Amino acid sequence: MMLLSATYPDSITFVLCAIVVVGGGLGVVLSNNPVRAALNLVMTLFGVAVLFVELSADFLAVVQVIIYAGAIVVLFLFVIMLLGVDKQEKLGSEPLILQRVIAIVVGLAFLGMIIGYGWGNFNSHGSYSVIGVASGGDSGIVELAKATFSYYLLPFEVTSVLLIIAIIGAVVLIARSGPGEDEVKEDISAEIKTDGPKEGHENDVSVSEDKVDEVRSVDFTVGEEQIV
Amino acid sequence: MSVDLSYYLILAAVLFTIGLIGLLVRRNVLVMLMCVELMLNASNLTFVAFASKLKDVGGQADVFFVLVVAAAEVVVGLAIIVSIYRKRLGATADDLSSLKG
Amino acid sequence: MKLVFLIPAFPLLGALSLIFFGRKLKEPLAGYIATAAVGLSFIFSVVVWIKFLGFSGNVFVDHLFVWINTGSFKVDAALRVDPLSLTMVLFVTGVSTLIHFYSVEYMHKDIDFPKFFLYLNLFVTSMIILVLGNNMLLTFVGWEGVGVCSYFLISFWHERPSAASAGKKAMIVNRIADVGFLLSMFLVIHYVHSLNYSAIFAAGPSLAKTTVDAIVLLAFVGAMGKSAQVPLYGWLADAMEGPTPVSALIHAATMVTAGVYLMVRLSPLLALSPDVAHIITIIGILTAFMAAMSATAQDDIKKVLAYSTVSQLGYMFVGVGTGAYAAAIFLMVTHAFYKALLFLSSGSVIHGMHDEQNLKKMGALKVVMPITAVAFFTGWMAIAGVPPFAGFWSKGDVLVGAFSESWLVWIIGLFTAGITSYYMGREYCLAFLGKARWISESSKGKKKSSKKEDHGHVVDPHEPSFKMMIPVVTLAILALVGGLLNLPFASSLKFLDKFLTPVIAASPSYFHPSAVNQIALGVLDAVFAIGGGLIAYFIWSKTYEKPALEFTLFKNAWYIDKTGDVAIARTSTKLAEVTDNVIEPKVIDGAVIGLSKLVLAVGILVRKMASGFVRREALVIAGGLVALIIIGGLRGGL
Amino acid sequence: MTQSSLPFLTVIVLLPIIGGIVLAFLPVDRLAKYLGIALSTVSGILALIVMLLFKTGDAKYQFVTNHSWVSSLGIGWHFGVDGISLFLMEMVALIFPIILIATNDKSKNNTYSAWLLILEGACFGSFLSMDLFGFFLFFELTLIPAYFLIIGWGGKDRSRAALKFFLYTLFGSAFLFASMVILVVIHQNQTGVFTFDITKLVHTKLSYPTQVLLFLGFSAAFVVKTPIFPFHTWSPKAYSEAPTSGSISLASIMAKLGTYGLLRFDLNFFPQASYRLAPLLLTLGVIGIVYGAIVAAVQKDFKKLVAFSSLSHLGFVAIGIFAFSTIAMNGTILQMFNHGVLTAAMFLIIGMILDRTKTIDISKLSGLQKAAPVLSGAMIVVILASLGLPGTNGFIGEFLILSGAFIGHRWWAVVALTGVILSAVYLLWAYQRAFHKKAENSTSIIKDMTLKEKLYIAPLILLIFFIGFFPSTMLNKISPSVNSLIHHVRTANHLSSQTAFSSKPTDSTGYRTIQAVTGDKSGQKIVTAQVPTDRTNNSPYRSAVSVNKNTQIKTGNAK
Repeated sequence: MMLLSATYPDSITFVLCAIVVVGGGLGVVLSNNPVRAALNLVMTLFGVAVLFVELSADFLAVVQVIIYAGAIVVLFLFVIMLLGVDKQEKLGSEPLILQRVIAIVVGLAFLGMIIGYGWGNFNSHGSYSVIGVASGGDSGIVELAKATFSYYLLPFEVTSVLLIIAIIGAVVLIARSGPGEDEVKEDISAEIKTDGPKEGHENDVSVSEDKVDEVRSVDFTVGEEQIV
Repeated sequence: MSVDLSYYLILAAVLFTIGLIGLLVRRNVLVMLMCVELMLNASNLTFVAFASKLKDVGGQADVFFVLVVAAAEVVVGLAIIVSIYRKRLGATADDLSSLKG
Repeated sequence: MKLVFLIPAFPLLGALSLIFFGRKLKEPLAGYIATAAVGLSFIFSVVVWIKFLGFSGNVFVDHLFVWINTGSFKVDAALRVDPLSLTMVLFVTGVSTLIHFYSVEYMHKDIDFPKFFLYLNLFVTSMIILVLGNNMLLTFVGWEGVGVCSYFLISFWHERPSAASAGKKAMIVNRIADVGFLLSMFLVIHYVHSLNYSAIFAAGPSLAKTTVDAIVLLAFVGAMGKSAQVPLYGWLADAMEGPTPVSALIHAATMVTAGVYLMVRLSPLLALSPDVAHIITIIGILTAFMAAMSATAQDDIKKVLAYSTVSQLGYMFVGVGTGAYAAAIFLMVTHAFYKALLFLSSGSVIHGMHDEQNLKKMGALKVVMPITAVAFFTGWMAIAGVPPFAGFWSKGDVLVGAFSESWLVWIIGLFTAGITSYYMGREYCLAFLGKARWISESSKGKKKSSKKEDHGHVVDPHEPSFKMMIPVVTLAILALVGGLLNLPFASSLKFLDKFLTPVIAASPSYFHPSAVNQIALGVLDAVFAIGGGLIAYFIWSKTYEKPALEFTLFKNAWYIDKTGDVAIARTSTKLAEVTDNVIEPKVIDGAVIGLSKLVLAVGILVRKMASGFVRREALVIAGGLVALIIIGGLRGGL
Repeated sequence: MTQSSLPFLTVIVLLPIIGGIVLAFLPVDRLAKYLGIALSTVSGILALIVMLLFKTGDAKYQFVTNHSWVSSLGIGWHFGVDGISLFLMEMVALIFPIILIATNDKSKNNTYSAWLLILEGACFGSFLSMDLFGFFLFFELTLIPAYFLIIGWGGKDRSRAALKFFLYTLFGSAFLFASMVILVVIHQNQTGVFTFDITKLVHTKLSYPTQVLLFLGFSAAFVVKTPIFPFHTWSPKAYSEAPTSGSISLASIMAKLGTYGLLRFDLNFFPQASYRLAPLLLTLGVIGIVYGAIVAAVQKDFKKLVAFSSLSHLGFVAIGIFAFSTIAMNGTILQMFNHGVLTAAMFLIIGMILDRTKTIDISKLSGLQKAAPVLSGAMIVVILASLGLPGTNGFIGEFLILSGAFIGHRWWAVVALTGVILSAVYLLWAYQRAFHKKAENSTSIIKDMTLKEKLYIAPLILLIFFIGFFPSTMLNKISPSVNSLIHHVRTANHLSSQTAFSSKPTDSTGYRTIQAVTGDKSGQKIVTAQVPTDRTNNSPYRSAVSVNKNTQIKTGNAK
């Protein structure tokens, strides 16, 4: 089997990581509780990080873990918790007709195509220019740093600008409602803080129609402090 | 090089498809965002797989940038989600149809 | 010989002067100028005729200018002087001068007096161009010009709706016939590449038989329209709406003979196609018979004469069909004399009776209008073919030609001759003999006319003025002596035959009857003529109302015209209405508006696609992506 | 290509346009009218000078001015006039001053004259332009002023009519633009030169399918503009809603853009396609003739009647174009000029009736002849001319077209001939209904033509008779370039290029020239007749037909 011909431990780790990654992915998609989805995402990230190490991209693995798992997913969790939206999402119902069926068909078709087309040509070696020799250990990072700050300098600068814009965007988006509406409707927030998953579709739209207007006017507060 | 390149790519493809289907199927906006993260990871995996196969650090540098973009995207995504939720708790993707033609 | 262009020039000049100064020239002057113009052209025709007698050749062509020249196809305006056109021009201008002179008096105190003479002069110009034209196109110019002038003159009193629609009808029927003429010209252009008569006659024998047949037959269709043969003669009876001089000039003497002239002009081709000649004979004899029968039942004095003209034209076409071209021309000339005479005298009657044209309201005019009565009587005798008069000789020649062709045609011809003299006799008796069915102005107060006839309206018939009598008398004399042109006794006396032979194709089947036969035929003609006349005299001098002899079938001219009207006029207006109300807005416009609606519908459909749901949009994107990959794969020759 | 020193054509085209633009901003209404008349008369006179200086025997373009305009795209400011476009230019030069003079009511201010001048310049431009792009530019430019003329001074339902007219024509010219660009690109592939110049584009070699495609693309615009049968639904509304000047410019001038386009571009660029598709367009033309005549008979409104009658008359022109015979083509160019003159005269007279009786509904009019003899005299002359009375211009055009068409396409000509009868029916019926009956109600007291009206109708009436009697003055100038066009089309379809007479391919009918001499003393007259050899029965015909001094002896044998 092709797989086994490679060094034994590598294939084992690959298989494990593959299982972890795929499992996590499915977990994200299938779990009806967003928190559980987030945790599965973390699992996938760890799996991928290990694969990075496998592929001798150690720095990336570390970066992956710290930034991706550490920052982004935590941000997710933070928002989930903040908004208190950790309700069960009823997976059964699907308002858009045929959405699921077509989605699965399209997904599988996509997978089939990629693998089908790619199969023959994965190993083709066209002539290629190497920016820097990728090798494990310290030299890898040096090469990576050299590449980033020489060949990819422009993208590097652009990404910094991108980050600033993202931050400003986020602030602007959130602050739009502004301090104007500061009165707090105690009962609404009480009603929102549900302690466990409730069955039933109406649960999704937590507030019936007439209540909706009130909620819209309320400046959102969860617990005591107020999100500006 | 550990396992052959094609397996990595297959794995990445599978992961990408899972993310894609998740994006299309799930109605909770947060989970959709996570699925996008999955798809991004799949592409990172491909980058790194090729980087190691071709002994070219360029692949890894790209991952680096993908990460940045992912971060920015999540920030903005979550900001949008927060502003959505501010309007109505538990809104799902389908309620956001103001763009109706 | 070069003066030939003056013949059409004078009436044209007259017409132009009337156009520009018509308003200023008060009543009589405009008439005299017009008459002078036509008179001058008559004089010059005589001059050209005399010079032509001295001229050695048989054709003289005077080129005026190049008319149409498209490189490969050329038509030039040229006048052709040869025996046939000279005979025609002589009698056309002659009769026109007399009629112009007559109408100066007849149209007295008419508001559009100058306009009348403008149209008359224009008519004479186009008739001359028709006759003198050196190529078929110039003949066609004259042909249409004459048609238009007849349209103007028929609807001269356009206040009367019947006159206006009669004019329109005449024009349209002529146009229908002209299509035939045009088609034959196109055939000539296609096969002979030139419309000059000499080229046509030269190329004639070398053309395929079917082509020659087609050319002559189509030309005959044109002639049928213009000379009012069977299916297309309705317009001539309606044309009586026009003033009487018009009927005399156009619908008796000149225009209607244009068809006969055309067929005689094309006689070299006609000789090449015997079966078309047969058709012409059949239609000719049919027209003669049917028109004569219709004439027996008409009440209007001019309608009788109109149908008699149609009948005489039928005779002329019999002459043409049987190959007796000279006889046809001879009949045409004499017919012009006595038919004009009859029309003018009936004009005097109408003038006297204050525009009363119904024979049933006339009677015993002989007492009041003796000279007109005598003139009408001469006309009757001439048209009937009583021996000394012109009709006897000319119709005799035609009947001889018919006899040589087929005895059936001859018998019908003979019988119709009898009928002709019968209906003319009826008209004469109704108008001039019998009891006066009118109350004369003067005698109104004095004697109490009998109960039965006092319904006649008050009129004061009187002999027309001297000026109107001159043309009538001259025509009466011509009707008497017309026969001298072509006496059959000795070949030396056949002036017209000898004059025309070089130009007209010798008729192959022209039967030279032995002297004995000729005399026998002549006697038979005379017997039938006198017999018909006597019968009419006995019946109609006593009573004026005899429905037994006036069949409604004949009164409506065998209903041909009526069926034509109903069939064509109604259906085409119906078709037009349908096209206008249904096809135009619905079908064609509908298609265009339908197209714009289609675009709108597609727009709405597409709008539905943008559902607004985020996930549906994402799905569409993903679907697109996959499709792209598939296509990429396929094109990549996977 | 005679390169004349003075840029006549550029001035003729630009003067009205610039004048129009200047006039638009000149707030002076009184003066505007006279200024408009002055400008259009100047360009009219210039056009007249061009006609007089036009060398007759020469088939090529004359007075050519050629400067590169957008050199990168190969678009040139390239004008030239040849036999075909000469008299169309004259028509524009003649009719526009008359339109401007004829507008009398006060509502027509300076913008009115401005629009008319721009329209005049655009028409000049499209007839004279030898550059495909230039032609298209002016072809589209004519739309705008026409639209605003209808919108500004039209009848009640003018906006809908104007919109329909505008969109319909634009729809057509979209195809034209596409196929024009395709043609230029193909040319560029073949020769590497990117140019819109007509004389160069003619040499592009096109496979038959592309020819058919481009032919359809080009004629889409021209068929709508003419209009030809199925595409005419915009014209009755547009003509009846437009003011007199609008309907004249639409019917008599812009309609010719369509036929000119068919003639100049379709036949020149796509000879094989034109020959193969000729039966289609001939049938449309013939249907147009009969259909137009039938529908015109029942129209209630004079302007709509003229709209359908021009549909019928232009059916003749369509037949003439696709008959592929020199006679027919000469007739077509003449008929285009005549139709312009006749329609203009008809609309002017209708305008006069409208001014006097405030209605052109035929049923309401009656007895005009009694009240206005001169006006009805002019009307009857125009009616007889459009009827095709010999001696008037209508006849010459129709006769040539039909005789030419008869040679090649016999049965189409026969059916078209019925159009002659139908036109008599509907024109005379309308004349009788409106002019002949006893005058009732308002129409009995109208006054006759004023001197001014007589002045601007007179040239048209004179032209009717002048062309009727002396058409060869025009035909001499037209026939060289027409013959070369037909020669180009016929050789492309390997038809016998000898003359108009045998349009069938050479193999089937050969012609033998026979010398026929008619004998008479004073004048010898040889008439050469092309006698078809295969038809002559056995004995070849020899007879003496005298030679005539100035008969033009046709040389050469068709074989």
